[in-house]
Order: sequence, then C-alpha cells, then structure tokens
Amino acid sequence: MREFYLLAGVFILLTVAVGLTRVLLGPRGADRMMAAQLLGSGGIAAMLLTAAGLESAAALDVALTFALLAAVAAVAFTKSSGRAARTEED
Amino acid sequence: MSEIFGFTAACLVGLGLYGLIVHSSALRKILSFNVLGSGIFLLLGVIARRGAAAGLVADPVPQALVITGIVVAFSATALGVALIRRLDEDDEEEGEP
Amino acid sequence: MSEALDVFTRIAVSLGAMFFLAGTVGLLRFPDTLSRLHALTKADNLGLGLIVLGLLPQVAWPFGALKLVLVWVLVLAASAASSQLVARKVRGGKDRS
Amino acid sequence: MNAVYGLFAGLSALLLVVAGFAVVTRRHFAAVVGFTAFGLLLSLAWVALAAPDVALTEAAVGGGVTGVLLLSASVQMRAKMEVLPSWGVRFIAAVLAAIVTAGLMLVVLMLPDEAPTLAPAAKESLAFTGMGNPATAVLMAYRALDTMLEKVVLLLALVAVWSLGRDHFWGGRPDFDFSTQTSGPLLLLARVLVPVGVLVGIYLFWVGADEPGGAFAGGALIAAMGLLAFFAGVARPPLVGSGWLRWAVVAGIAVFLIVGFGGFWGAGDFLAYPDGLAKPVIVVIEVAMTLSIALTLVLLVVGPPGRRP
Repeated sequence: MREFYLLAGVFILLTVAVGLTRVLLGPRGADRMMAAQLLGSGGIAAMLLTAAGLESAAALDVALTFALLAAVAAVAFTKSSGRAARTEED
Repeated sequence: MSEIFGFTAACLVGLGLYGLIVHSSALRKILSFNVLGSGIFLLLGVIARRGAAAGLVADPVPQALVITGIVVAFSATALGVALIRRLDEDDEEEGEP
Repeated sequence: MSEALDVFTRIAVSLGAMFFLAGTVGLLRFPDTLSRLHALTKADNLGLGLIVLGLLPQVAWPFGALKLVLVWVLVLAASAASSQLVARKVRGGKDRS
Repeated sequence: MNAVYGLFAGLSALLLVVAGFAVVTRRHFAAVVGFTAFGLLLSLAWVALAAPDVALTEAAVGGGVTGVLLLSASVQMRAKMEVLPSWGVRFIAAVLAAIVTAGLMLVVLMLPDEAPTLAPAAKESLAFTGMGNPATAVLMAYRALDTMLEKVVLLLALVAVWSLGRDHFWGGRPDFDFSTQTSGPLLLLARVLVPVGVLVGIYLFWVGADEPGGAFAGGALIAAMGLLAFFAGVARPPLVGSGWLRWAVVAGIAVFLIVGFGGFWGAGDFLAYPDGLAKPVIVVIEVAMTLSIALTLVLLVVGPPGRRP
C-alpha cells in the first residue's frame, strides 16, 4: 500500500510538471500562471500521498502550508501578470 | 539512497553558478544565487540524513543550520531586491533608456 | 473491512491521478485561455478532492482527517477566487482591444 | 524499497529540470514562476530526507515570501527579456560550472562511511529542555547563540532596506506594488484565508516544541498572510516611523538578550537556562521571536518607505 501511495505521488508530480511547458508557451501571463497553479495543487496532492507513503504525520502540516501559500502565490501572479501584460503592450 | 539528492545538489550548485556568470540583470543573478544556495542546503540535508544516530532519523544540527540559512538567504535576497529597485529608480531619474 | 477500505483508497486515488492527467492534457491541448482554465479547475477540485477522499480512511482520526479536509477546502477557495481573477483579466483584456 | 527509490529519482529529475528552466529561460516572469515551483519541489525533497522542519521553513519562506518578493521585482523591470552573452562566454561558464559540479559529486562519493554526527549531543540537550523536537531543541538550546545572531542579521537587513528609501519619504508607508486595485473574489479570499492562515501559523509555532514546526515556519506563514491582506487591500503596510513597529521588530532579540544576560545570574553563563525552567523560558523567547520574524519578513518584502508620511 505504501508503494502505491509513493508511485501515485510521483506520477502526479511528473504529470503536472509536463504541464509546466505552458509557462514556456504562454502566450498570456494568465496561461503561465495557470501552469504554476496546476503544479501547486499537484504538489499538494503529491505531498499528501508522500505523507501517507512515508508515514510522516508532519508532511500533512507541510501540505497545509502549501495550500495556504498556493493561494498567496496565485493572487500575486494574477496581479503581476496583468501588470506585465500591460507594460508589454506599451 | 539519499546520495541521489547529493548528486542533485551538486548539479544545482553548478546550475546556479552558470546563471550567476551568464546573466547580466541583477535580478536573475539573485535568482541563480538562490538556486546555488539551495544546492548547498540540500547537500547539508544529505549529510544530516547520513548522520542518523542515537535513535534520531537524522542529525538535527545540520538541519537547524539549514533552517537558519534559509532565513539568512531570504534577508540577503530582500536586500538585493531593494538595491535593484533603488538603482532602477535612479536610472530613470537620470533619463537613461 | 480494512481491505475493502484499501480497495476504496486505491480506486479514489487512481481516479484523482487521472483527473490530474486530464487537467494537464487540457492545459496543453485546449485552444484558448478560458477553456484551459476550465481544464485546470477540474484537476484542482476533483483530482485533489478524490485523493483527499481516498486518504481519509487511512489517516489518524480526527485531527489528520480534519487537516486533510482543510487542505482541500483551502485549495478550493484559492482556486475559485484565482479563477475569477484570471477570467476577469482575460475578458477585460479582450474588451479593451 | 523500490517506490522510495522512484520518489527520490523522480524528485531529483524534476528539481533539476525546473531549476534549469528558471536559470536558463530568457523571460523574467517565467523564471520567477519556475523558481517558485522549484521551492515547492525542494520542500518535497526535504520531507523525503526526513527533515520536515526544514520542509516547512522552505515552503513558507522559499515558496511564499521569496516568491512574492522576486515577483514584485520582476514586474518593475522594464526589460522583460534577458540579454544573454555570446555563445563562447556561455560555453566557458558551462564548463566552469561542470567542473565545480564534478568536484562536488566526488565529495559526495567520498563521504566517510561512518558519518560524523552530532545527534547524540543534540539528544542530550533534548532531554535537558524537555522538548520532543530535536531541531527546535538545537535551535533554541544547543545552538541558541546562532539563532539569536540570525535574528540580528534579519534586523540588520531591514535597517539596510529602510536606509535605501528617499529622505522625503522617511516615516511614510512602503509603496507596495500591486496593492492599488481590489475585487470581490480577492476580498473574500483574504477574509477567509488570512484568519485560517494566521491560526495555522500559530499552531505550527506551538507544536514546534514537540513536533516539526517552530518559530521560523510559523512566522513566515503569518508573514505571507499579511502580504495577502495587503494584496486584497484589507490592510495597508504600516508607517515605517511608528514606535510600536520598532518595538515589535526588536522584541525577539530583546527577549533573547534579557534571557541571555539573565543566564549569568540564574545559571552562571550567557544564554544558560535555569534547571527545570528551560521549556517555559524557551516558549517565551519563541513567542517574541515568531512575532518579530513575521513582522520583519513582511517589512523586508514591502521594501523601503515610498510615500510621504
């Protein structure tokens, strides 16, 4: 069962990492930000699965921290990607 | 098995060093420097993991060192960013492109 | 009983992983920003939701379970709000041009 | 165990790909997005290395406040793309970096089989302080002087950042970039998330004595929540000149010093905790430290005063 958790976690991580190519492709700041957001929730999922797989209760707290910071990062990205886009248009 | 991360750490240090040399903008130099620092922290983490003894899964002393290091690295980054901003502002006032 | 729960966990976690795969494919293959946003929110909400659901029977009761649910609720709130922000930004950009 | 091996290898590969992307890409914004993703992966690696305390600190400091800081800097830059030097210079730099990497890899291979460790010594201090978390015990008792000096570094950095402000702005509020516009969803998010986040931050600090957590992780999380409040416009960065702010910023060091000199009188040495009272004294220091850390991190991100008082 522990092996299953870890493999599922690695699978999700690799999947969402492929999605990171959107950061390269763009074209908008919003697209780049969404790729990062997907990596964020994928990372949270992987962290939860790692917590179960390595039987580390503390990893749950790390996941909780991730969940809170993902929101802060998402807001910061949206606000600044709008700014970056505007200055690019200038 | 934690040696895998040791090799990763060595590569991270190399990557950061490369970025530190080739980038011309200060922001990217700071970012590269942070990657380099993360590599060194990771190396300390591997050493801590190998030092498992006395019923502890890892040697807590290097780990505590890394926690302190992360915060100090952040202070340096913040100071660097503040310097960049001020430089930018001064450039703008002097009418440089 | 615990074997049945294990099977339930396996199914739910696998389904969740599939949603992450689908979300990534959508993010890469869908033609415009708003439909990509749709794909992303499915992965966020359902993928993570299914994994949390699958892990619920396996964690320490009640605080572990409480933390798991809290993680999911926080991600839901963040994803809902930032989707709104992204969508407004995209639409606002179109209206202006 | 094969799955653990898979986790280590997969994480390592991802770390290198994402870090490489963040270093090499020419677009500043994409580089910062990549760096934030790197922080997230790094903290997964810390969990895999049995260092949950470091994972928490890395997540809260590396992913959270550093991300916002670099982002605000990248937005301000007028050039959105990086101009790279010629092909030859890049090649030489790559060779140089490869040599350093190879040397470090050799070091990793040559690490002594019987790893030197301070774990037994740390374990002893654990028993003395009555704590359950070895990392916190090291930070607060075994190497407490380092922790105190590190607080001084934070304060000095803040003094340096503030000194970069212009004279006529002195005493005003920092001009934090994107705090101008707000909207419904953002307000709702801030009102829901900030209280929960502050609560989780206090929880992290509180369990830090016995479980992974501690003042740094808790303080950094609270700092990130403060930034979210600024983003949403529900709070404004404080006036740099206000008296309460200065007291709050030095509170951690002040309590540390009082306890330190009190050690001469109570236990015969600087920063020596009296027998049996170690844990309560450490908790008092940690409360002051968490407050100071949270505030200092926020102030470092928002930068020097940029508006007239």
